[in-house]
Amino acid sequence: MTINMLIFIFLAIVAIAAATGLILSRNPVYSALFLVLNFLSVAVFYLILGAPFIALAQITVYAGAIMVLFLFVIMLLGAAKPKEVEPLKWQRPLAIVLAAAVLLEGLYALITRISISVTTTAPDALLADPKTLAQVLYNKYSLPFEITSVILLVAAIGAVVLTKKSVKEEGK
Amino acid sequence: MTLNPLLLVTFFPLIGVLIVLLLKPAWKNALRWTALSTALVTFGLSIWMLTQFNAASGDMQFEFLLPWFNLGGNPIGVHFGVDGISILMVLLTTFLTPLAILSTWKAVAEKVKGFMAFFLLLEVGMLGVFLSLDMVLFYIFWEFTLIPMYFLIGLWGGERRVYAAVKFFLYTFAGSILMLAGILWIGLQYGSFDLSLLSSAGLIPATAQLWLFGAFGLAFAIKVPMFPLHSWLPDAHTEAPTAGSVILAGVLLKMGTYGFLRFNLPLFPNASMQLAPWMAGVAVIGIIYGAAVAYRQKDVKRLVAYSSISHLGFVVLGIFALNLQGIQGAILQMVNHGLSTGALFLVVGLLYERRHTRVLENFGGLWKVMPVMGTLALITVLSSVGLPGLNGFVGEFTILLGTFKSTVLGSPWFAGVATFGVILAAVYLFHMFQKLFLGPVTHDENLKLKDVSVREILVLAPILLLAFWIGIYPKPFFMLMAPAVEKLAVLVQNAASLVH
Amino acid sequence: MESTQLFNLVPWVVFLPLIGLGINLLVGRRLGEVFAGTLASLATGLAFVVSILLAVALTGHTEGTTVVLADWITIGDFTTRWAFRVDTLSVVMMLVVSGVGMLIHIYSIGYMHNDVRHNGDAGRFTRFFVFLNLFIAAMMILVCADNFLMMFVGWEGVGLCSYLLIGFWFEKGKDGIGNAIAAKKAFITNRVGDFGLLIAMLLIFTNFGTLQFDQVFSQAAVVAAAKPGVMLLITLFMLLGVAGKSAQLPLFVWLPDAMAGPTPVSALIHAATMVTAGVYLVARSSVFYALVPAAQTVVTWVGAATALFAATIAVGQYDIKKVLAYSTISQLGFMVAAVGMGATVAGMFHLVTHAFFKGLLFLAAGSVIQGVERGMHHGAHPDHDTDPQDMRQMGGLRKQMPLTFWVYLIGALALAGIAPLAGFFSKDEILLSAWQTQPAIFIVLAFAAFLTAFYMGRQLIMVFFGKPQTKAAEHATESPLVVTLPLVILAALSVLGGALNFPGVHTLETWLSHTLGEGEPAHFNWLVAGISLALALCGLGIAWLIYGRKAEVAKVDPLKKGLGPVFMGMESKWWVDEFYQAVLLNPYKASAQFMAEQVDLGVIDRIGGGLAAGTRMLAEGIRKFQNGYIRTYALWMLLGLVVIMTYIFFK
Amino acid sequence: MIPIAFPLGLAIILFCMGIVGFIVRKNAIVIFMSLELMFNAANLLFITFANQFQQVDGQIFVIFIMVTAAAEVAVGLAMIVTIFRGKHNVDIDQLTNLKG
Repeated sequence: MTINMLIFIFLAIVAIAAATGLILSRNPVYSALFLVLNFLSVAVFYLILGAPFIALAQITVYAGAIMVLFLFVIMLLGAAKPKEVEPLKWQRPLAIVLAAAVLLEGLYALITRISISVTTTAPDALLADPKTLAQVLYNKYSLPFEITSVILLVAAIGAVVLTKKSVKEEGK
Repeated sequence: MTLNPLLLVTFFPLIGVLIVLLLKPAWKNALRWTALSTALVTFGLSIWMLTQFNAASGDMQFEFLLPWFNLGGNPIGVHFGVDGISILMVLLTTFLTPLAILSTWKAVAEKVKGFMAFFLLLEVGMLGVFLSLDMVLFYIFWEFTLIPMYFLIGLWGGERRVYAAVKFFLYTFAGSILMLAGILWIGLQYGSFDLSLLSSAGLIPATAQLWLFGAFGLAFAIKVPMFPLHSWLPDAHTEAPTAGSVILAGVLLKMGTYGFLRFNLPLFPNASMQLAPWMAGVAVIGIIYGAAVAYRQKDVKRLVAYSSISHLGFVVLGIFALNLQGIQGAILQMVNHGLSTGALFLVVGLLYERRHTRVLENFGGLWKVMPVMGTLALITVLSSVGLPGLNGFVGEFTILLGTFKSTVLGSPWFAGVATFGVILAAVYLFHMFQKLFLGPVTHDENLKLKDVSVREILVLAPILLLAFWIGIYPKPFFMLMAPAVEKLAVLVQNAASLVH
Repeated sequence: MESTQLFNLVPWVVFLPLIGLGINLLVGRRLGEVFAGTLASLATGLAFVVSILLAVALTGHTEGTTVVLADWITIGDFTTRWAFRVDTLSVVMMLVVSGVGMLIHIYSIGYMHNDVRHNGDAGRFTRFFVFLNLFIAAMMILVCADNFLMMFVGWEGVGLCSYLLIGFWFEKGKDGIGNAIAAKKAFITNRVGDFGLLIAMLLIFTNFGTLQFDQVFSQAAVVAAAKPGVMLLITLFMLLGVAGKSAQLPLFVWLPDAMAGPTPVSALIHAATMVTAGVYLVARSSVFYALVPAAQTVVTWVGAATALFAATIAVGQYDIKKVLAYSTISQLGFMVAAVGMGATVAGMFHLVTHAFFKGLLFLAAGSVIQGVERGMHHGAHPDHDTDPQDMRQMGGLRKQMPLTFWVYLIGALALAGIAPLAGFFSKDEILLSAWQTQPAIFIVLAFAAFLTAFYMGRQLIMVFFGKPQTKAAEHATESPLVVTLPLVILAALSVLGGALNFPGVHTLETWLSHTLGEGEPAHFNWLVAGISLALALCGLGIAWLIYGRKAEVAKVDPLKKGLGPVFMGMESKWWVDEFYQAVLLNPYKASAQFMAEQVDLGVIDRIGGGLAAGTRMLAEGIRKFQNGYIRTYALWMLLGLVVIMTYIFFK
Repeated sequence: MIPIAFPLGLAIILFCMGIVGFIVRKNAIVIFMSLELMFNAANLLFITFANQFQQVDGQIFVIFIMVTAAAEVAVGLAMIVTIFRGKHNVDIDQLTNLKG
């Protein structure tokens, strides 16, 4: 059992626990913090899997920027806590059963199709290099890249439009 | 490249639509005159087309073919053409449209702009249906006519107009979906949507023909409408504005019978022969049933609507006699029904404009109040009742003749029972005429009614003159259609004998 | 002019009345009554002149000719044309139609002048003459057509004119709508007959390949030999048409009601001309009937039964015109029986003489009616209660209206069959042929002839003899010259009409034989003539015994006591109308109502509505899935995911 | 070196937990977070396969996903804010306007 293995198992338990906390916390602030924990542990997996750039991006963009946005909104809305009373009795059990079904089917597929002997490869310097990433991104994926920029622009405008109060409402 | 007359006739009303759209809604008279003159020019163009038409040939003329797009690798073309069968329908359309527009002068006072635009669009659609030779193009025009008619009923109709409009739309649409399925099947199976290519081949196997006959036939039977698929018609007729009823009865219903002639007979000759007795049987039931039901209606428009069911039963009967007399009589009767029922609706519309009621009991003795109107209405009724010397008789008699001796139907009973319908027609039409025009004036409101104006005579007179013409000298009409019908009959018989 | 060229004039017998009606339609109302009436009479008169010219031309060329005007319908192997047949038979009809028609036109100028005023719409004067001219045109088409289809045009055309003229005062009659209903009844009953004729035509075309008279009749023997059943069907369906137009059993019911029309109409259309079209048709198709003895028997019996049946009803009527109407039906029965027995000439002969004396009787009755109407308006207190047509309210009119009385007397005696008036000779020929061929028929017809004399006697006495029963009758006045002049002419014809086919001379027989083929001229039989004359005198005498001896006409008809329920039947027309109402009309009405309400709205309309409701219910069910909870939608997506995964992994 | 089944299995587990969170919770913000969790699981798969196949494309897709997630969060949170203004609540069960 390598050190990587140990780290992985440990962080996997952390990630699952964090996810559980995310689901179960009454307070959305806690949920957000659990999610940050989850992101961080997953970021370590990225490192192990030879993607240091992504790992760092995960930490800065996801765990940093996006979660801050979440927390910001939670705070803005006064950490409102809707009553967690299920209006539909059958909804929760059915959801859990179906989710369990997906889980079992996924694991079944995993066990039957992927041998335990297939392992990850050692981190490759070339693949881990942001330069390589950049070259592929700006050459092969230049069009999707441009499209994402448009998406971001639209999202920015959209967010502004959605949250902006109309002049009339302000007058009131 | 010279301009194809068919394209010109079909799409000329679009110019009128454009002008109408550019005018202000408040300029009502300008809108009316624009629509009327457009329709008149279209009529003129169709007459010009008639002068160029070679009546001795049974083939398609002035054909126009332009590739459009491909469906599953099969070309769909903008393919127009006219033969002796469709030219009469085209003339009927272009003839009735200006008259219908002229009848709306006072009747449509609101939303004139929309009305005129829809009306001219409707004309384009109808002409397209009669002139298309590509099945997909035909289908597009076929469905396109629904849209303006839906709005004409739904926006300018009577009290239950929305119900009627939706009913009209759904019934016809339900049938045409099946037809679309049939069209796609044929097109993908045989690699072409072009009617002229498909009908000359006679290639569809007999069992498939039965199914396709059903798919196409249902769409057409609903449109005709044949018993028992008719229940959209009384509502649509009753609620539609007068001009709408005129066009609905005069032209739109003919699209159904025309469909039988243009598609079912040449494409599925075996099925046509096999199913002819059934179709004729249903048609005969429709003749008697429509006549009986019409007799007990309290609403004039409903009465006329049921009379349409009866009259169109004759047309379908004639078509499925599958011989020259039957089919030619049926085509002539299509024209006749367009004229006489159109005129009946115009008469009813004139009464409605004056009294704002369509209930028979509210009238009576009008001949005394409105002598000219009474005379015009009488001639209309007589033309519808099939009095010899007027148009209806020539059509009905030739249909009966064809049906009586038809070897396909194989029994004189069809004609015998249908002839009985002639008596019933007299019963309900004279019942109507008596309730409207005879007897004493029972309602004081009716005493002050104005007789017809010059404009109103101008609307009715051309139709009635034509009714006399067809009744006394129908030869030009028969000559026009004869070669095409002969070709059709030969085609049906040959194709049927090929498979057997 | 070469006489054959005269034949080319024949279309003018149709065109002239049409021109007359066209002018009257356009300007008649503006130019006044005299103009309209004169024009219409002139048009008919000119048609009469043309008919005479044709007759003259025919004397040289008895084979006649066909004048083709234009093609009509041509489809495949079916062709018909507008063509006029000029032969001795059609010319006889033309002469009767235009001759009697012209007299009645002239009479109408005077009669309608009063009638439109009496009914309160003077503007309708012109319309009457338009309709009359239209009738003449249609009748001419009927009689001179050279094929069945063109004849059918006239056949239905005269039916239309009958409809229009019965309903001429469409706002009058019982409950204000009676006349209109009578008109409708006439047209529809006629249509039932036309249905038979249509089927007959379809059969003829299918089996003969043409509808042209000469071609059809020349093949008749061949077809009759090959397909006797078809020939029987043709003749029987044709008989249905005859029964409709000529008011025979069982379709006679429209004719009495048709008396709702103005009296000249009753005379022209419902006595002299139109109703004889059926007789003409059988005469024209005598080739057919000669080949099918079974059909002949049926025709004969229908005619004879009608003759007797209608005569019994006529005995029980009080309306002056109704008596004449049933008498007409009865006399038409004589004619139909005659043509049925193959005595075509006798039938045609009676047709012609009947046109004279029945036209005369109707016109004279009209004169009587208007005389009484004038009496109603007499004095300071106009009498509105009198029904000017009810014979019980007349009486003693021979003093007030002497001229009318005399012509009426001539007409009545002619109808009763008193020698040597016209009716005697023609009826005698019919009785003679019955005597020679079918004794049973002879008995029936003889009894009908007796009744004829009886009811005519009854009518004469009730109207002209005794004392005036009402003030109106007391003050009745004689009609003007324009009315009485045609009466006198017709009276003269009724007296002399027998000369047309005088026994031993047989003018008409010879004339018609050119068209109908050589027949055996019937020899005058003194015995039959004696029986016939004796029966007629007997009838008149009994009528005098019952009605004439008492100066005061009893309130209750004297026959009622003697005959009891039988007279009730005669009075109420043997309940035939009620029977039809109960057996045909009401069931049709009820079943139509049932179809309109229960079947159409209740079932067929509900099918579409049911489909719509089904769709709606389905949608109501499905829409429960759209509960609005976003999380539930996500759950359905999850379900979908599970299903897809399951499918992929375990397919 | 670890068997790739491990990260893959973890991705599956996280994804399912994301699903459960999405469906079970009523707080719109938490639902969004669950969504992020599912994205995360997907990202993990991409990275694992990038490693497995020695291809950089997988990583690039993760970048795209992140960008899209950022955009989605921005718009989504803006919507939540807007909804909160109207309803004064972030209870997603309150938004039942599409009920059929």
